[in-house]
Amino acid sequence: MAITKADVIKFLERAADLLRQNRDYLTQLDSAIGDADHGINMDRGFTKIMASLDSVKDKDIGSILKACSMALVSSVGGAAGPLYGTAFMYAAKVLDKKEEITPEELYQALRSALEGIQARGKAVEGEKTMVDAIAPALRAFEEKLQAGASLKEILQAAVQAAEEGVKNTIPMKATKGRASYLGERSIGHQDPGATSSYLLFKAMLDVVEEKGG
Amino acid sequence: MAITKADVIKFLERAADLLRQNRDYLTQLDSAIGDADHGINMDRGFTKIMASLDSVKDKDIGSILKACSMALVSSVGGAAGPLYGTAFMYAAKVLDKKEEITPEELYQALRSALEGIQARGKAVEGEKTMVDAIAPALRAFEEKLQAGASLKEILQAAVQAAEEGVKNTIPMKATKGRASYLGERSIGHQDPGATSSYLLFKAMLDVVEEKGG
Amino acid sequence: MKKLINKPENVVKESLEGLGLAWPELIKVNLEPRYVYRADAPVKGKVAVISGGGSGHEPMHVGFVGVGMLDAACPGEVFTSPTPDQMYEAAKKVDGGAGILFIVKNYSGDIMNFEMAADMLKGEGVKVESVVINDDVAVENSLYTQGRRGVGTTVLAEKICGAAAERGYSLEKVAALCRKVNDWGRSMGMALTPCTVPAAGKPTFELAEDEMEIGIGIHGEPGRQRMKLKSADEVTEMLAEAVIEDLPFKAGDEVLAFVNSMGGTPDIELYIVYRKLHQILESKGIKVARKLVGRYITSLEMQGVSITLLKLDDELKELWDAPVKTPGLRWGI
Amino acid sequence: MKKLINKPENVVKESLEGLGLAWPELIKVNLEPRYVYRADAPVKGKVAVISGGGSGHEPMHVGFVGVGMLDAACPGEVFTSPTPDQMYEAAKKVDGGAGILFIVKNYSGDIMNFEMAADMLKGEGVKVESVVINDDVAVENSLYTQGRRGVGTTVLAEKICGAAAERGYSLEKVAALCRKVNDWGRSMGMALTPCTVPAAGKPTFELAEDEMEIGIGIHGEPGRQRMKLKSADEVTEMLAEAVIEDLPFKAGDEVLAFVNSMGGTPDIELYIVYRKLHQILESKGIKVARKLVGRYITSLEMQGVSITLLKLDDELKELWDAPVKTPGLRWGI
Ligand SMILES: Nc1ncnc2c1ncn2[C@@H]1O[C@H](COP(=O)(O)OP(=O)(O)O)[C@@H](O)[C@H]1O
Ligand SMILES: Nc1ncnc2c1ncn2[C@@H]1O[C@H](COP(=O)(O)OP(=O)(O)O)[C@@H](O)[C@H]1O
Ligand SMILES: [Mg+2]
Ligand SMILES: [Mg+2]
Ligand SMILES: [Mg+2]
Ligand SMILES: [Mg+2]
Repeated sequence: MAITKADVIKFLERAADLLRQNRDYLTQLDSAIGDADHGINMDRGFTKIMASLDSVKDKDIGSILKACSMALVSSVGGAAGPLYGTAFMYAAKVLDKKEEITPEELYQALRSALEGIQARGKAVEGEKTMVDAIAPALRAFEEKLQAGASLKEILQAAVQAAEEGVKNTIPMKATKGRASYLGERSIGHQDPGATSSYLLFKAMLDVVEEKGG
Repeated sequence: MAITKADVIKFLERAADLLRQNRDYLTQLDSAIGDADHGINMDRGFTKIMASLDSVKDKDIGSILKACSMALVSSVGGAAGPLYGTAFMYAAKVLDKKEEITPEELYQALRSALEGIQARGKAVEGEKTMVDAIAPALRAFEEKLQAGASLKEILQAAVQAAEEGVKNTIPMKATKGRASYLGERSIGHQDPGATSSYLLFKAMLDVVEEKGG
Repeated sequence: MKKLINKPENVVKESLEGLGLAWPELIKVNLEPRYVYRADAPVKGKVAVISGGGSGHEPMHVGFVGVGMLDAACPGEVFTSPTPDQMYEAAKKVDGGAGILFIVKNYSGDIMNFEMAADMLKGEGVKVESVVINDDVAVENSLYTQGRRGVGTTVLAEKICGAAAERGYSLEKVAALCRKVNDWGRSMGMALTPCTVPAAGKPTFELAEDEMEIGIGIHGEPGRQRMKLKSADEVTEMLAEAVIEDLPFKAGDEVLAFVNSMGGTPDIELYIVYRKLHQILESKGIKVARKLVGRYITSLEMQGVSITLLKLDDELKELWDAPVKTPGLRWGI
Repeated sequence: MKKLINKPENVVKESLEGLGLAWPELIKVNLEPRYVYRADAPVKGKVAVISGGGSGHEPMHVGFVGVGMLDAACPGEVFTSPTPDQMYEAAKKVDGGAGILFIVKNYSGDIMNFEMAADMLKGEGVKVESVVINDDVAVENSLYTQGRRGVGTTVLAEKICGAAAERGYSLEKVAALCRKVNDWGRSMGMALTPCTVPAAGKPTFELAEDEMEIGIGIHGEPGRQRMKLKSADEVTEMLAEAVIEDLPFKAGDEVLAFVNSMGGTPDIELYIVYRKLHQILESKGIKVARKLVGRYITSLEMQGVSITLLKLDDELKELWDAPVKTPGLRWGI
């Protein structure tokens, strides 16, 4: 089943909703090992995306994601702004000119997004960052994809892996981002960025489940 | 029964004790309608008096009280410093060269002290200041003195009048001193300076009672 | 009580020692009795401007000693007037032969202690003029009371009179100028939180989480009214209206607008208040010709703000702009 | 949350508006995107020095724009790095043709956002150098982590590099100077109380009535250690020792000693800390050649203090003394 432009827009709306609902939760996670703004930052970014959708929603998916990237980069700030902004930019490149995308193309776009995050932030898995949610989610995605699963099954597996990835950040000692200043004291806390990444996967799944695909 | 130099010194010691014991109480009274320092100020002043007694205790009563005045003026600050400093200075003038004093002389000294306070602070009765404790105390003093009462009886009456004077400051609206800035809001609070004046009369009485006079 | 101090009874002394160690090129600190004075005092032929008052309002007054402002400042204990011997000794030290101006805030303690010092000095033939600052519109003015408290205008008077003295104004002229500044200046303050006098160990008053005190004094004295917390714009309106209508400041007037932190309120909030004040003044046709925004007359760590307006003429503008070099206020040199 | 604000989401905007209204002779404020720049920008032929970071640290950075310091500052939301378009637009506005120096504090967000801006500018042929300040000894330095945070030395670097740019140093020389300042500067801070990000509405952390946090970050990030409250002298010793032994500063060195309030700590306490710091340095034969005491890099209303030491040579002393005229730091003009 192909993913339409309308689905992409629904995903962005759902993500904005989820981030709004989890604004305080993400901020609270960030207050334990960071500076108490991650939920506020993400909410501000996706609010900006919503505001800028109108002018691009008739263009191709690549253009829409590029506009999202610009909105994030110019409104989120902090670490999350450049990271998610770069992720959307890299995904947009893969989906340039597309009006519809296949699960395989979605996978390529997500891979590219992760590459963008790692090019920008230089983090690898195990450093207690969003990478620790995204990387396992993409492995699960690829596995299910190759096994010929439905998009819904693929995303269910990805969300579950992301969720586990988030949990796995708890015992980690941060070596990237603001939490790394805490050294040992960062251990025992869940990474806010990994959590927001999980929510983005969740938003994709919600849209697909609602569509009944 | 005459008041000796030793009695004067005992009075100063007893006053220092009482003010130390009531330091927080006076400060708390001052925090309601002033700046929360009256107890601290009085304690600092009488501690300074104690420290300076050694060098003057062999001189006459007038000289001792003059030294007290200097100690108060140069250590208390605020309103209470000049007021009590002037009071001791005026009392000292009356008791110049004396090695012993009669109740009548004590009365003259206290009257002079009150004059000093009023010359310095321009307050009359009813303005919610120390004058409201001292003036009635002196009226009671004079009455008993003229009735031929003992010093102990005289001071008991003075202390009781001072205590009533203190209570009477509660419903007054302050028109002098820091509390006057409060206008109507000064009503309902007891004046700290009147309270410390009462304690000074109490210290005199304690010494006389202890002496068994 | 959470403070970076050693013993409560040493706060003033140690802080003065630190001030002296930090600014040897500008000031000297005398500890017994306590006063801070210009390192190059006495300046021959110059009127010496002296102020003082309780500690805890820093930079006022000790932080305003230096070139173009105060010749000496006499700090009392925290929130307690200094004693006459401090002003007496300070005056003797900085007297350049042209006389002494005492700038005194209108608190009975300050008045009486400065008066005693002035009497002592006059007794020795020193020329002394005292000017009392009483600019706080939060307090009802009345012939029958102590009158208004001296607050924000004090800072402006010290700067302007210091500049005048530096330019060679006579004692009479500096004193007259100081009275003019006092006549033309009005202030009002408010508090979000109380402050704690170190020796007392607990807050001077209490405010609920949703309350503020309007018309607070700089010693944490209760103000005009306790009320529910309002927005910065509403608070600014309340303070500005009371200040403006008191003089009154009128369309066409030029003013110095002074937004002051009580200590704990940070710049980011001060400038939100300044913004609204500026808008209010402009809307009334009052021109902001000069401004001062920051912490200048504080109440320890109290959070809150005060607004002072001073009407300006050419003389005041020129003296305000004149060079000043003190730990707490500096420009032009 | 008790603050003089209107709406949390308008704090930064309204505060910038106030800053612009207060200082029209010095700075201009651009709101979309947000940056503050010298009123006389671009200065032809001069290297433009730009910094930025989250708001809430005022006067740093927006209060340091003016003559002899920053050409522009880019304020993010409170405690949140600014976005690349802010630095990009600011650089375009103040570029005098001699290149741009970005002074960046070492936080991943700041690094990435400034990096993106630099990439955009370089793509258009603008010469950009970035220097990262990482002077906080509270954080273990390691090749395998983000490294140390940028704190107090940032203020000193902005002053010194601003003076150098004003004197006509080339971009390469200003950047090299900035690296030298960073290499020679070390800091550590502590907190008595937390602060509240307006949008969050509650304190970033909690401290019991008898606790303090040593090694706190300027965004309220937890520090090295939470411990029982100690005296000012003990706290000063702890901070000073950590700072001194890190470079290490040695007998015979000349230093700039910088005692900074986290925002809510008043002058009277700062000078108690300065006193002890000065005594410690003297006892080790380290000469205090310059000092800075006050609120310069803050964390909103947080109570606490930080100590920064900067080793000085003749060049740094001369540039430190050079005239500066900004809302937050001013002398010589
Ligand atoms: N170098 C990095 N690589 C990947 N993710 C990072 C990196 N640095 C930070 N992050 C992520 O960003 C999150 C914090 O984002 P946010 O709070 O918005 O920014 P800031 O730390 O600047 O306040 C962290 O929880 C972490 O997941
Ligand atoms: N003008 C005055 N005449 C008489 N007593 C006064 C006057 N002004 C103040 N007082 C007394 O001084 C007391 C306050 O003393 P204190 O707290 O030590 O000084 P301050 O008000 O300067 O802090 C008041 O309670 C009042 O009794
Ligand atoms: Mg964060
Ligand atoms: Mg008092
Ligand atoms: Mg007092
Ligand atoms: Mg942040």
